Amino acid sequence: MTKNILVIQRTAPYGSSLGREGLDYVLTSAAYDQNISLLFLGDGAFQLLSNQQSKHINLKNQLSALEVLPLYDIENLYVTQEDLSERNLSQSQLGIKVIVIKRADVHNLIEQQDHVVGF
Amino acid sequence: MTKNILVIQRTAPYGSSLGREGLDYVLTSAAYDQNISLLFLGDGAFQLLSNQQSKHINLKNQLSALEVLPLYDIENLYVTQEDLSERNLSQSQLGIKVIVIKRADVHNLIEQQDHVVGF
Amino acid sequence: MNVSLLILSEPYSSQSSLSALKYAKAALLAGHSIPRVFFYHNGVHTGSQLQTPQQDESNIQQEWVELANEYKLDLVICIAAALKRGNLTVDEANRYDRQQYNIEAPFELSGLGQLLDAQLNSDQMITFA
Amino acid sequence: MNVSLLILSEPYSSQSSLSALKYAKAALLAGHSIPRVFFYHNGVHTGSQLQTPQQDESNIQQEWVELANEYKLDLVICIAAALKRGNLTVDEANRYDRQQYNIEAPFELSGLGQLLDAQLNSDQMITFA
Amino acid sequence: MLHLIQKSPFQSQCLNECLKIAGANDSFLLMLDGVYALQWPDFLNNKLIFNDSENTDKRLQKITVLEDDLLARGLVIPETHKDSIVAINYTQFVELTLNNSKTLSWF
Amino acid sequence: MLHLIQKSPFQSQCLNECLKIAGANDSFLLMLDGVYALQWPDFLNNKLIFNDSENTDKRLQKITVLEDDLLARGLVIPETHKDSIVAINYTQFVELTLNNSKTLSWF
Repeated sequence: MTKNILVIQRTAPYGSSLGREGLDYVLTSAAYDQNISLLFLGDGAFQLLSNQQSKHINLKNQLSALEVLPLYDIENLYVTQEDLSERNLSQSQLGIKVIVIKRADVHNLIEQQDHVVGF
Repeated sequence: MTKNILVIQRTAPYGSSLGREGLDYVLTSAAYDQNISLLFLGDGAFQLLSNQQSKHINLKNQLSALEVLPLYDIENLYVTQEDLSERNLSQSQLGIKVIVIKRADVHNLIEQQDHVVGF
Repeated sequence: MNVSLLILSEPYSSQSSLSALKYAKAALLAGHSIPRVFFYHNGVHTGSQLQTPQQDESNIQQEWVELANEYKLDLVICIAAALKRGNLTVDEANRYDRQQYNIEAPFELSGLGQLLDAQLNSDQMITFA
Repeated sequence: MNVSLLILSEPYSSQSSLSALKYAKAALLAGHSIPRVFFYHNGVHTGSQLQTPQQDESNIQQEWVELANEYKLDLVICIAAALKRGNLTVDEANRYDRQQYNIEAPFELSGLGQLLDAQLNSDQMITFA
Repeated sequence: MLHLIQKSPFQSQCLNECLKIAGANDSFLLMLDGVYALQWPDFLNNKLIFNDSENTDKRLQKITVLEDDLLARGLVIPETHKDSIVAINYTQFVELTLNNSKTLSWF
Repeated sequence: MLHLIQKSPFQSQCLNECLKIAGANDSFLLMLDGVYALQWPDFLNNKLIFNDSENTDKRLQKITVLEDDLLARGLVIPETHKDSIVAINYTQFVELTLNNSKTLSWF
């Protein structure tokens, strides 16, 4: 039975491996035909930045991995307007298509899911 | 040759082992006849709280370990008034004798040392 | 009811690992079941049988082993996260031509599908980080 | 001049370990010396020879080994922090009656006095966490 | 839903972030270094979570703190919040998680 | 003295704590997730460290950022701070540490 699962990515890419490991969980879950949504909360918003050149630090590119998600029919990627603003980021700086929501809508987004897990 | 070494303890006890491991470094250094000072900065101030009953979480008592320091002639223990205030702590709640300094004096304290390391 | 655990913390660097053990014991004593304990990120170090704590410290690997034996717990370490961090069963050691290993049953290495399975088939999944 | 390193981070959970390697290489290339690299806290996992990263990932233990061999670096892992976390040389494995081990030369296990010695005898000690 | 606060609010922004998205009916458990939130004015004065001045029914256990973590650190629940914050043991922690539809850890 | 900022200021209080005790002549290197300080108004507008409006001599390298970490994350030095923040490589990082009497890491 297909369930709705929300994975919350709360960490910036690279400094910690948690963002990458959270994404690996998303890719695994997608392969099992679950209905996955991703919420980039707080510093998770930095995962969306375009022009990431992670070859300079010998780590795999987080944005390139995120770009694979549509192939798995994962298209519900969310970020809040407030997290972008507080980080001085505009939508034009993001490297993939995301749905920008209000912080006030996050609680509802979580409550709508069958399962939630944060990385 | 005896050197002046400042060890800065920046973490609360127990949640992370860093506070305990920083203290182990202090105890080792003291045994080698160095002139050690400790600065409890930020959440490090919580290491000083009296009535710690760490048996409830199966970890060694941080305060009890700090109480050993005078036996090693380590008596320069510093905490800032501002860190205490921001954490709603009064001097009467501290379990060992410390020197309360102003935050503005921390920079000088560091500059006076031969070596500094933070945990 | 049933609850699974996701453990992300290094066993001796964070109190979180001790808290997870207490939670697991309390849940089992209350008659709940724990379909799976999944170790990921820094948590993959939890299963190393080489852990040699001092006598007055908890032996976290051993405590999980005892709990697993008593309650038939499923202790799964993420294989991809474990291999890079140096946590191998004898099978993996053979596969990668290593002479040594440090993970034994009841701990086992498996994929992230086991985490998904735990999340889908538990009333709750609690993360300790 | 000379600079020692204190490494507190788990090799694959934090980018810090890669940064420390780059710093060490740059310092050595510039003609400076590194009297000691000391691994403490989560950093004690750096020396595990069981690390089995994917082919497109850095092998951090191996990179330290190569650097140590080229420049005769002194790679010291804190013994107390390492034992509890499951990082043992064959000598320690024998001492504690373990059949397996995961630390070999040029990594060695030693006490915190080696960290003090590094701090006292270096122009700088840089912490990577 | 239940929020598990696992880090000190003086060191990590995680409690701050949690409060930004929490709902008025959510439950909270302070655990591990998260119990230091008891010393943090921004938490104790938070209008969202300490909103229900008339409801002092402790059975609701909306704001809880893990007693072992409290005792270990030498902390107590502030006098001002004795009616609104409840110390619980691990058995109650288990019940709390199972009585909520979702649990989210903040670290 | 030199401060190495190793964590994101949006997640960790470490940069905040560092700025509270830093001296006016201290040097700073943003590295690892510390480079996200470039997106943090409280850092960019900090009067203590960006105090010397007349001194645009880049050789002083008072505020630096590790170029590899900057590029990896897709960040750039803001236009407003092109004269006051310098991107450096690891060779310069090494020199910077050795040119300072003390180095303190914040994490």
